[in-house]
Amino acid sequence: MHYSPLVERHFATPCNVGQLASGSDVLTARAGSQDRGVEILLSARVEHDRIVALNHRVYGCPHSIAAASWLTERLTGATLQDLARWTWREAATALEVPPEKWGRLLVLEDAVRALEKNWRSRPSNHAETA
Amino acid sequence: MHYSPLVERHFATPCNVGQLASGSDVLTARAGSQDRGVEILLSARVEHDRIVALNHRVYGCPHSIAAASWLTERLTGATLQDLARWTWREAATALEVPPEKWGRLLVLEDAVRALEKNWRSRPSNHAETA
Amino acid sequence: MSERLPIYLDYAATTPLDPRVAEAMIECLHTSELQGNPSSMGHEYGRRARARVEQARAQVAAAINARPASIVWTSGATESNNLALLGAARFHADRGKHIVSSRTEHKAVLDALKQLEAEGFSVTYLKPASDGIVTVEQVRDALRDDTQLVSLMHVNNEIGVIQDVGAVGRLCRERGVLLHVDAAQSAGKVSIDVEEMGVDLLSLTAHKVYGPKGIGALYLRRNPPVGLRPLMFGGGQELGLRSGTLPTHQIVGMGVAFEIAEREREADVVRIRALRERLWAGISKLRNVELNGDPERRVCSVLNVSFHGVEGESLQYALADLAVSTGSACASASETPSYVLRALGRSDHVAQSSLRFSLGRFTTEAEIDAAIVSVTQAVERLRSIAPKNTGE
Amino acid sequence: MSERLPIYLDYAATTPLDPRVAEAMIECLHTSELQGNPSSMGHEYGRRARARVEQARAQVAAAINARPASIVWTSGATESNNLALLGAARFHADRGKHIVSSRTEHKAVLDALKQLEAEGFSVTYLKPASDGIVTVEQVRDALRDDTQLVSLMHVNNEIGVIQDVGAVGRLCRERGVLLHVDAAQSAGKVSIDVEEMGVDLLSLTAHKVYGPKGIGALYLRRNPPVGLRPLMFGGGQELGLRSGTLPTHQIVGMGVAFEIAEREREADVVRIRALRERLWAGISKLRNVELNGDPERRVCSVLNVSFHGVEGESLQYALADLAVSTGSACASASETPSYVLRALGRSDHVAQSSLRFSLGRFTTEAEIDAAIVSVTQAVERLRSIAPKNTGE
Ligand SMILES: Cc1ncc(COP(=O)(O)O)c(C=O)c1O
Ligand SMILES: Cc1ncc(COP(=O)(O)O)c(C=O)c1O
Repeated sequence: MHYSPLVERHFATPCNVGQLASGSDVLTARAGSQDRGVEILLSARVEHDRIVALNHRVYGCPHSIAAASWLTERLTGATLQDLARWTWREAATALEVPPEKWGRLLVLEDAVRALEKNWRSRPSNHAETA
Repeated sequence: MHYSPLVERHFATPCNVGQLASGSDVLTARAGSQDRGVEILLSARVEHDRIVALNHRVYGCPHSIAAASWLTERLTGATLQDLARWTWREAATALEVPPEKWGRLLVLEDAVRALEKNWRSRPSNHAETA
Repeated sequence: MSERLPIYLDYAATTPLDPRVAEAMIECLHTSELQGNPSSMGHEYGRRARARVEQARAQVAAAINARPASIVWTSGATESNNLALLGAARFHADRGKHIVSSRTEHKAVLDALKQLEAEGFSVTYLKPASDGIVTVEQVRDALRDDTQLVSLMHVNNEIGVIQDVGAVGRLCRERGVLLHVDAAQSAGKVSIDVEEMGVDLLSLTAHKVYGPKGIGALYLRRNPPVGLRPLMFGGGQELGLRSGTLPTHQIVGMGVAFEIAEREREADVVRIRALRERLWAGISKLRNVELNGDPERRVCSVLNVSFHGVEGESLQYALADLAVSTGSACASASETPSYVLRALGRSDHVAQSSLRFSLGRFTTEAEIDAAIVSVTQAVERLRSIAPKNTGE
Repeated sequence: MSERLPIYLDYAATTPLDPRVAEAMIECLHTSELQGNPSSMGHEYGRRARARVEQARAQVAAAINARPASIVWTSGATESNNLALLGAARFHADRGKHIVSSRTEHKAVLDALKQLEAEGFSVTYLKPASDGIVTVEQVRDALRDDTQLVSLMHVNNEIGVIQDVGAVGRLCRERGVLLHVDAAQSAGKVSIDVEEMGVDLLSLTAHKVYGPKGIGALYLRRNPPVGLRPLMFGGGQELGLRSGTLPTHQIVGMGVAFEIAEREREADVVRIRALRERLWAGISKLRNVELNGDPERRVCSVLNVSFHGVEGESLQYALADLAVSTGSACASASETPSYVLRALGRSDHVAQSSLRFSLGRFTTEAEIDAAIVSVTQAVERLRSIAPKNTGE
């Protein structure tokens, strides 16, 4: 199995590990399961229209672990629109993930979609999206 | 293939090699052929009732060569009766010839029998055998 | 490529050469008198090579209490297993076309049996209990009137459990069924006595016993003689059962390896078992780890552990400083979870999170202690970043 | 046991190791980093061993102008021949069950073909002319609609004649018939180009090319791919065509041996041919000696001579100071006259009185001159004691 330097770095020293204390400004999203081989938990603090902090927990292969870590850097500062635009292919390209592992990145995208959904459904959010 | 010390010695330095110049007192006998794998030529000088000289020529395997050489030592001084009594088994025992080679010794015995026959058929011989 | 080499804990995949074996082989490689063809009995070079070949045959035979004439040289246990199974089944097809084996056999047995199924044989694959053991009762119940052959491995290569081959041997004797035993993993670690075990065919290989790769042997009972159809035909070496020029240096290496392995077996076993117990004592301090295979009836050198809550590939990647295996060597090239652990009832996902640690003659206490630290750190780190199942 | 060792003139039976090959093998035997299982891709020990295996694959492939992916490691040419013939015939049985070969093939081909006959294939064994050559016309005439395979050796092991494999290859291409070539004796002596020769399957062995015994290779055309039924099943090494742990040191030895053999081939051939001609010049001074096999179309190293009027066993025994062969190594254990010479029309008795002198890389002029003296003395002595055909 080949691992790109970026995968190696994020696997060795993942960033933004953990879960933000729940609060009115904190969104969480979960996707996958250990039995499926990947499980991801995202928690984001939102201020105004942006993610100001994004944490993760992950169970999975080195590519999944690196992708989750990489994602939290990538989407810190993101708007709801950025989140909506994001797809797994970005991670596949950035981390040189081999095709046999793409399925695992879909789980990561599931988590992002779930986060987006929770964000839209926030009361404070209606005005903006109206 | 195993060769006994006696075979080794007779193969390395065979004795009584050659053919006696033909004469009234010289008997010869031939048996076998190259195609059959063994050919033996015996020539004996007879004085009174004994072989006083016995020469051989031989084509064959090491056991055959050694047996022919050994035979010329063994039967020098032999009488017609000794010749009649001689069988290949004597050579087989003395030279430790393995069974798969016994057939070749039968050719040697053929030569001895032929020599015996020639001896008996000598005119000078009738009186004695009568 | 890592600069410092990892700690080698993969002795069940293959062992490094014992220096004494290397020395004996190198003598053959350097001495031109020994480099004739052992079949060239017409001259001294051939006869001297042949003498070494026969000396080695006696060494291997002695290690399993067999007569030298019952040892056939092969290229390894894969060939021995194939020669035994394909050879006996095809030769004795008239006796019946049913074969009994188990689900946790090595691929060299399972794939040979698949081939026989394609040729019209039927095979019963016994499912071991969750401890990995196949009982003699299971074998008895599986025997049919048309059963001609039973094949059961002595020591399993992935989990190290030891099967009670002797009991199965007695059963097969009663029933007049041939017994083949794959002993690739037991040689040098568990006593092998083909007479006492009542084995008819037994597969051996040198490279699991500190001997060279690419040489093995098949024990073949000579009285009553067991008939075999050869896999390859030709010069008629090895009584026509296995043609091909005999590799003197390889055979000499196997002979010395087996001679040493048997002579030093008991001391080796005690030392290696202690190291393995030390390793397990350290690893089992982690929560949610599980030993695979019967804890008692196992070879001294193998420890197969499932780490719950840790993904297998990441665990192996995090343990780059340890040379361990996620299953049999051949399997570990692929991604698929071990079929042996599956047969024991483990889920794909648990099987996937399992590692085989296999120790050997050159393993040190320091290596074991370092391994414990690495495993502990890797498992704790990976668990610490995973979502808590009691999340939020 | 003789004190001084005889002069080795039996290179066609097996060659001593080239010291450079021994050195490369010994590095593998001494270096623990190279002693992992080449299938253990999960750790550095396995990956380093694998790298050496693939390097050797490239070396062997280069020597026959093939792609590395078309080389399958085996235990020697006996296995390669069996894998090629049994493997292809069984796999392609639907294409037809007729095979064309020759009477002077090595036993590893003839006995594999016998097995196929037992399995319902029919085989045409072409009889070479008295010079040992099988013509392309003979092959063409033998081809039938149901012919699936032709097997013809490149260089004969007993008489050294070279078959025109290229012409047969072109014919087989036209007719869509597979061609297998046993090249065990040609490697390192005659140029081998699988593309130019149009060969689909080609057998190689290391121990005739100053490499180790017990390792060989089968070249297998990859485009269009040639299907094969394996002889043995298991770990799935070598793309499933040949399971079993790869013996790194053996493979490395074969790689180096073939790399050297190809690089130094032309120089070796010139030197060895000159020595062989010197030997023949000396021996042919004796009356009634006859060269077996075509005097021109022959490999540089082999001289097979019939000595009329001299019994074979006695000749060999008298030549105890020469290590020569009365036929192929495997045969020379037995007493039976060479079936190759018989096929050339020699009588049992003449075949019996024939010797194969085979020279090699380490043969010296002094050895050849000593051999001439021994042969001359032995032949003259044995003839001198034989009955004169013009006796009395
Ligand atoms: C139990 C068992 N059988 C057979 C084999 C195959 O042996 P070899 O690699 O010598 O072909 C192995 C090792 O790979 C093994 O562990
Ligand atoms: C022409 C030929 N084919 C095949 C073989 C068999 O090769 P190996 O001894 O490597 O099995 C030999 C040598 O014995 C040979 O000369």
